[in-house]
Amino acid sequence: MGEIILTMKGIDKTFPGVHALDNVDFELYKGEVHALMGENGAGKSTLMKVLTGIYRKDKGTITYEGKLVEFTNPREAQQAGIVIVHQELNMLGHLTVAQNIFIGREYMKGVKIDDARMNVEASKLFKRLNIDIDPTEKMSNLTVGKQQMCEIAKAISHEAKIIVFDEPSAALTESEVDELFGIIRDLKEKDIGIIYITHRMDEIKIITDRVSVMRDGAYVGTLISEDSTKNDIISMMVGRIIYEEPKTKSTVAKDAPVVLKVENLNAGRSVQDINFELYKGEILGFSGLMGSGRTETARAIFGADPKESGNIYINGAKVEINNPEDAVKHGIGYLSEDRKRFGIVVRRTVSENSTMANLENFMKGIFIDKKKENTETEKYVESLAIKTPSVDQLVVDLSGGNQQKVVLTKWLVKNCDILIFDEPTRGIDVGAKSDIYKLMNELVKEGKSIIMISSELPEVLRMSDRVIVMCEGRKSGELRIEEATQEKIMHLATLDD
Amino acid sequence: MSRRNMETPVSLNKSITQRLGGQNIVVLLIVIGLFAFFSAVSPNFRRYSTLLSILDYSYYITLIGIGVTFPLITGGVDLSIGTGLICYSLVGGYMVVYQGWPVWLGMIVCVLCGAIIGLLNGVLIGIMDLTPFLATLCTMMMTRGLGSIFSRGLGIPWPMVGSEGGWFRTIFKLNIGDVRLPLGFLWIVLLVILMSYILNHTKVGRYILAIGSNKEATRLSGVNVKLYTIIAYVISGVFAGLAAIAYSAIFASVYPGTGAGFELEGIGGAIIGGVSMTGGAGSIVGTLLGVFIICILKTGLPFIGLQANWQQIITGVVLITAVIVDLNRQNKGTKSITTARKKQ
Amino acid sequence: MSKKLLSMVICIVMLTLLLTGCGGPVPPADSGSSGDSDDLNFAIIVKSYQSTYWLAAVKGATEQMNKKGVNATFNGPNSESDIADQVQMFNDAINSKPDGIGLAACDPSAMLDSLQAAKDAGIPVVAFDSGIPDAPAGSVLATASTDNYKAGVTAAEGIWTALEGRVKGASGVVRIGVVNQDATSESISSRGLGFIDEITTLCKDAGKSVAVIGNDYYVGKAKDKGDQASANVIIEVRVPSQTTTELCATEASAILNQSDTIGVFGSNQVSAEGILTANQNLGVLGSTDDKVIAVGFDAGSIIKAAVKDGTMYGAVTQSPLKMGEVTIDLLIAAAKGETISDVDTGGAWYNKDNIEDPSIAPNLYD
Amino acid sequence: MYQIKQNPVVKKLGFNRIVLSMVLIAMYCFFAIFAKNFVSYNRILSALNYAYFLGFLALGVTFVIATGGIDFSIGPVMFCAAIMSGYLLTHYNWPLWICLIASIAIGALFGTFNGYLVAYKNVPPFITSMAIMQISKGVASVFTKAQSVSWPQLAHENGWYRNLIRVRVGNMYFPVGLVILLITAIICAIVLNKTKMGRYFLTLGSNKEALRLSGVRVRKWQMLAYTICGLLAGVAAIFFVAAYTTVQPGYGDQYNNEAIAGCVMGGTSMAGGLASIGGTFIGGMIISILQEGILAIGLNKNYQLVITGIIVIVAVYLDVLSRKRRV
Repeated sequence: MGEIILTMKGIDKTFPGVHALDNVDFELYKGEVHALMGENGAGKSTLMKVLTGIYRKDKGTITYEGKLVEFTNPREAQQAGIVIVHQELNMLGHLTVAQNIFIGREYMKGVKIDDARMNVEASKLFKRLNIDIDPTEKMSNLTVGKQQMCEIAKAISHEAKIIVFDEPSAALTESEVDELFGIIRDLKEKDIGIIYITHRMDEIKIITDRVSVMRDGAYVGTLISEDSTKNDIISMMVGRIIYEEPKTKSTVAKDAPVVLKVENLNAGRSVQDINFELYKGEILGFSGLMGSGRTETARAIFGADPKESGNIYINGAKVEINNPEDAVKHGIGYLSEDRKRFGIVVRRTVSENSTMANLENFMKGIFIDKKKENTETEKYVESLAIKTPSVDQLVVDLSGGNQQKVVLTKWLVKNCDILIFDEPTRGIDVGAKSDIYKLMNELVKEGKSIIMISSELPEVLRMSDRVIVMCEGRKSGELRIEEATQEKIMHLATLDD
Repeated sequence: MSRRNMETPVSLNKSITQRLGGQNIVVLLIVIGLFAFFSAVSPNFRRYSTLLSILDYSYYITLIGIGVTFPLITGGVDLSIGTGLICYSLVGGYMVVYQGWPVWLGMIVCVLCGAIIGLLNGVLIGIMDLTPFLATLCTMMMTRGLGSIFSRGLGIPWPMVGSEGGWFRTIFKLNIGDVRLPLGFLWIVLLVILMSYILNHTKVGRYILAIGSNKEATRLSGVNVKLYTIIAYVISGVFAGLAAIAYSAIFASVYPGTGAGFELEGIGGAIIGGVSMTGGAGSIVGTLLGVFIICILKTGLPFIGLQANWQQIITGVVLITAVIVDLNRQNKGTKSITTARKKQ
Repeated sequence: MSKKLLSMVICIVMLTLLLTGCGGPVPPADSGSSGDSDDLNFAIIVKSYQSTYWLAAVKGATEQMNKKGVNATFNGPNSESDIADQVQMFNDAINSKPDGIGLAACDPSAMLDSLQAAKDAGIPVVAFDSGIPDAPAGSVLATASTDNYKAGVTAAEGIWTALEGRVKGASGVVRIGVVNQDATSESISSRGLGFIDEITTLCKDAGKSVAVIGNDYYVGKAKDKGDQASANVIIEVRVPSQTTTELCATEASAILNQSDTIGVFGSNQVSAEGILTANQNLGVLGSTDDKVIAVGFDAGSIIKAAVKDGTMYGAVTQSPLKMGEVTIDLLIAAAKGETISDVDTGGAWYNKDNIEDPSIAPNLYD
Repeated sequence: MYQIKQNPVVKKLGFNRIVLSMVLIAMYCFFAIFAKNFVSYNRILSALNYAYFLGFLALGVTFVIATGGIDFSIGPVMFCAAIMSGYLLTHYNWPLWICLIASIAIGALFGTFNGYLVAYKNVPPFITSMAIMQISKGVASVFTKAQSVSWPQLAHENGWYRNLIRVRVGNMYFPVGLVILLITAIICAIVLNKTKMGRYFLTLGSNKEALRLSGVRVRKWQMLAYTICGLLAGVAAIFFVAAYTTVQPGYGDQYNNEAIAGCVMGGTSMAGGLASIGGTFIGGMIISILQEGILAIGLNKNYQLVITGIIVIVAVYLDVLSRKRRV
């Protein structure tokens, strides 16, 4: 291990009402990949934002290359060689790849921006990283994975000494993740210090040297990746041990009727000729890589996007679903992968969000029966353990996990028989995750049926009764839970690779 | 040297169509089509003098159109340009006509006033985080009031050609003997070239495009977003000031209480010309062409005998149609991208 | 909290800038006189200050006011189209309880209720510039105005001196244009109609047939709208959709651009200026037989200059100065309880020959 | 400060609305002190004349802004409704009550057209308003041949509609219009806060896609908001002519600005999802009192425009600050 390049000591940061960072220590060697883990809201991102000058710290010291530093904006940090690859892609869709990479530090020829030179430099950079992207291409024309690569190239082009990756693999396909790891190893060789924020436990062993864990804005401890087990890390993160054991046997009754049947469903390139059946009381896992068409299939079934052809049968009867309204009428609920955009209405209250899909049942004449609305919502707040001061709280003030539970409440209030959960546990902490798992199991016991789309294989294996795997817009396989393994699923998901 | 030539400008090889952009070609065709239509219907329209009139009456709209393109590209809007134009012209003209200031000073006052209101807009939006629509709605009301207050409610007759200070009118139209030269068009072309250059090849333009594309990402790239937002509105204000000069130079007098509605022509022109309503994309040439469509309609419709009230209806319908056509085109072109974006 | 403070500071700074930097209250002769006599207070409301015409009226009134030693406040909306604003101003004037109100109504019928209120409050009202035909009995005591229809006729007679020969001698169709700033204001539309009717009569006397085309209102109101297909003389009326200079200019361009146009009339200051703007490109206006004869209305530096150099053949002026004087006189008389009656302040034709005449020049404001 | 805000009474009434009411009272006191003869019943009546139509416009636009849209064609649409129905009354001798309904219907029609373009054609509301503004002006102008229209006077036949703003009771006028405006505001508040429609409007403004995926037919509701806005512009038209009788084609732009200003001043957020009818009502009153007071201290309308602009900027900025602190 090289010498220490960065030490953060006693970092403290308070936002109005929140003690976001409480006396946090962190240290990084040259040529080290240092994982930073913790539940959502544990303060990882805040810590990194303090490091890169997006936030100012209240207390504490940052020592970088032996000198005390204090960055007041991202630019200063960049110039000093500390860059961050953000979780949300920071692309400027209307500009070209090269223009994106050099934004904020363009090559100039007098007052003119030297686009030609920027293209050349970008090409060189891509060649060095062994990425095949045309620098004059418009950013918005690239796939998400390529965009991510551009982000990384941009970070590297800063001649960085420290690169912070904030959940870089979340949006990548498996092969792209491999590419990414290749690049990271390269960077390691060049003695660059890497801070790697992730939620994926498996990546810890593959790529990182050490792992530091944060909890509730405080530093918990650091482990050597090789010597630590998953459970060690989890228990540090949540303060308790949670086991994730695969389901070994389907819990669906043998004679369970088919509640939903999808026949020859087509909707664009991402949804080609999909056929499947969903049984009463079943959790049907949908697995596959990012962009394999799982979400698109779900949206097409739900009527959120137009479909080209295909039949849908509910309880044996053929139904027309052309928009979400039809779907909801037929008792289908859809929990979107993108909670903020498609799920919650942040500026309205918990109870208003909960009754959104089923307002008809809360009417007294032409008026909304506020009392009934609140009583009903309170019931679910209690049973789902939603952490909120009251049902009149604005949803924006809740944490991610609790927001997700509010979206769930919406469909529970509607009493849907078929629920489509698209990445139900993405970006929420371990505690809330297990609450949601528990709930799903209870729902199927009550006779509901669930389609669960998930990118996390352990989650798929733990929850599903049956697994459908998709690849490039097609159904590439179907596995009973008894036969499903991570390897088999991965194999089906990457058929053509 | 040779190596560099090999690797560099891919853009040079792009065809003219690509460089001009598809939308510009379409708009250009519409401009030509309109011109042909009016010429065919009305013989009077075919005259050189009509062309001159169209140009004359287009300068001020073109100028505010060019200016407002910048706030539009940042994803904002500037409603204060129309009433602002009149306000600046009233202030400058008051100084010239009633205070005896030389005309050149009055012109500088126009531009300066524009810059000040632009700066105010920029500060309200860039630093104080007000919605662009609201902030400029307020400055729209304020400039409407301020112009009248300043001129004591008087109409201002800027000096005519022949009288002292009347030379400033020749900036836009030079008469050499019997030949009338639309000099203003030359300035417009130069300004279009200059602003296109600024938009596409300088930091100011690049960052304004970037802000419109993704403000937060631009900020995180270390760009001073506040500063460049302010610059966008100052540009808009300065151009409203230039438009004030053009307006004063072309029309006999400037009257308070007018000017509301100009901003719609400028913004409408820019949008027909392909500036995205959500920001991030747009071109100055497109704006120029878009504004021309509006100006030709405005000047051309009276020529085919339509009364003024029909012009308003037709302009409204054209605007909606243009936007709907554009939306449909975009939907077709970018469907794959939107689905790609959903995955983020 | 500091940001809150900052916003307050910005607010105060803006307010002070506004109140100091941008000058005091509106009109030049805002507050009363140095006179000391009866202490009579009048409120005078003009249509707007847009054209200098109103300034001349205010000037006339102010001089008379100083002479007689009374006080008056002047106010007026932003433009002659802000009817609701003017009603508010008139109501405000009533509520300030002056000894009399002078009113140039933008729209006569919008004022009727308020006139009733003025009558109930016992405040005498004198109308000037425009009469108020349907005013409640006893509210408007007198009117000082130009007979606008007659003024239109005067303009027609004026233009006829230059056009007579050409109309008579024309082999094909000739066209006379009318640019009316506004089809809604009583005074301006009367002028237009006066002009149209008189030209029609004159042409007919000369043995020609006439057709009125263009804006439906004028076509409908004209005494004889004729038939376009068979007419030798076409009178084309154009009205811009809003009262702005650039729209007037656009309409004027459309008229001047037609090759058979021989004359054009702009029925107020803004429209006349619009005609002059349109001419900048065309250069068709002049006083000779090969040019288009333009006749304007009112004055202002631009029209005056154009009349002097012959670009504009002539114009009709009203007597705003006199109108102002008379209004004050009528108000004083009314306030003292005397009986008063209407005064026609008259309109006069002027061209480059008589523009300096002592009877004309004082009414030609800049 | 915080304690005051948490006081249950204050919370119930809304802190912003209380501040706004205090501004209104302070403004009245200011003019009472500095303007001659300001304190009189007639002054209030006169200010109310302006407040009526402005109030209806502002109430209408509150719905649209609540859905995250904007409609600044309301002024010209109001004029168009007043002109066309007035023309039907005076030139075609339609019965008055039909004309009043026609006025409302014309407003609603424009609103619906606007809403259709926004909801079903995805045209940005800003652009549709721009176009509708032009179209409504043109339509009114074509319909009446560019003539202004004067509605009948109270004493004349068909003049009773003017009693909608005030009725003479003995020697006094009773402001009927205020009662109607208040009732309308209360209905609007109930609609916005207590009914399904209002709930959908607010939700739509906050997150349209989430509402759609909850199985709600969002386009319909979105269009409806514009229809209501247009409908209230039609009502405003009646109150405009009841106060001022005459309307001209080609005008009305400035009333958009004042209506939106009143609405935003009252705490309705331009970003959608947050709206306060009570605030809008007080905002409209503030502008009207300002208008009256400015005239009374011998200044003209222009000062009102400038001061309104400044008030809105300050009000919105304070809102921006308070939101920043929360997040």
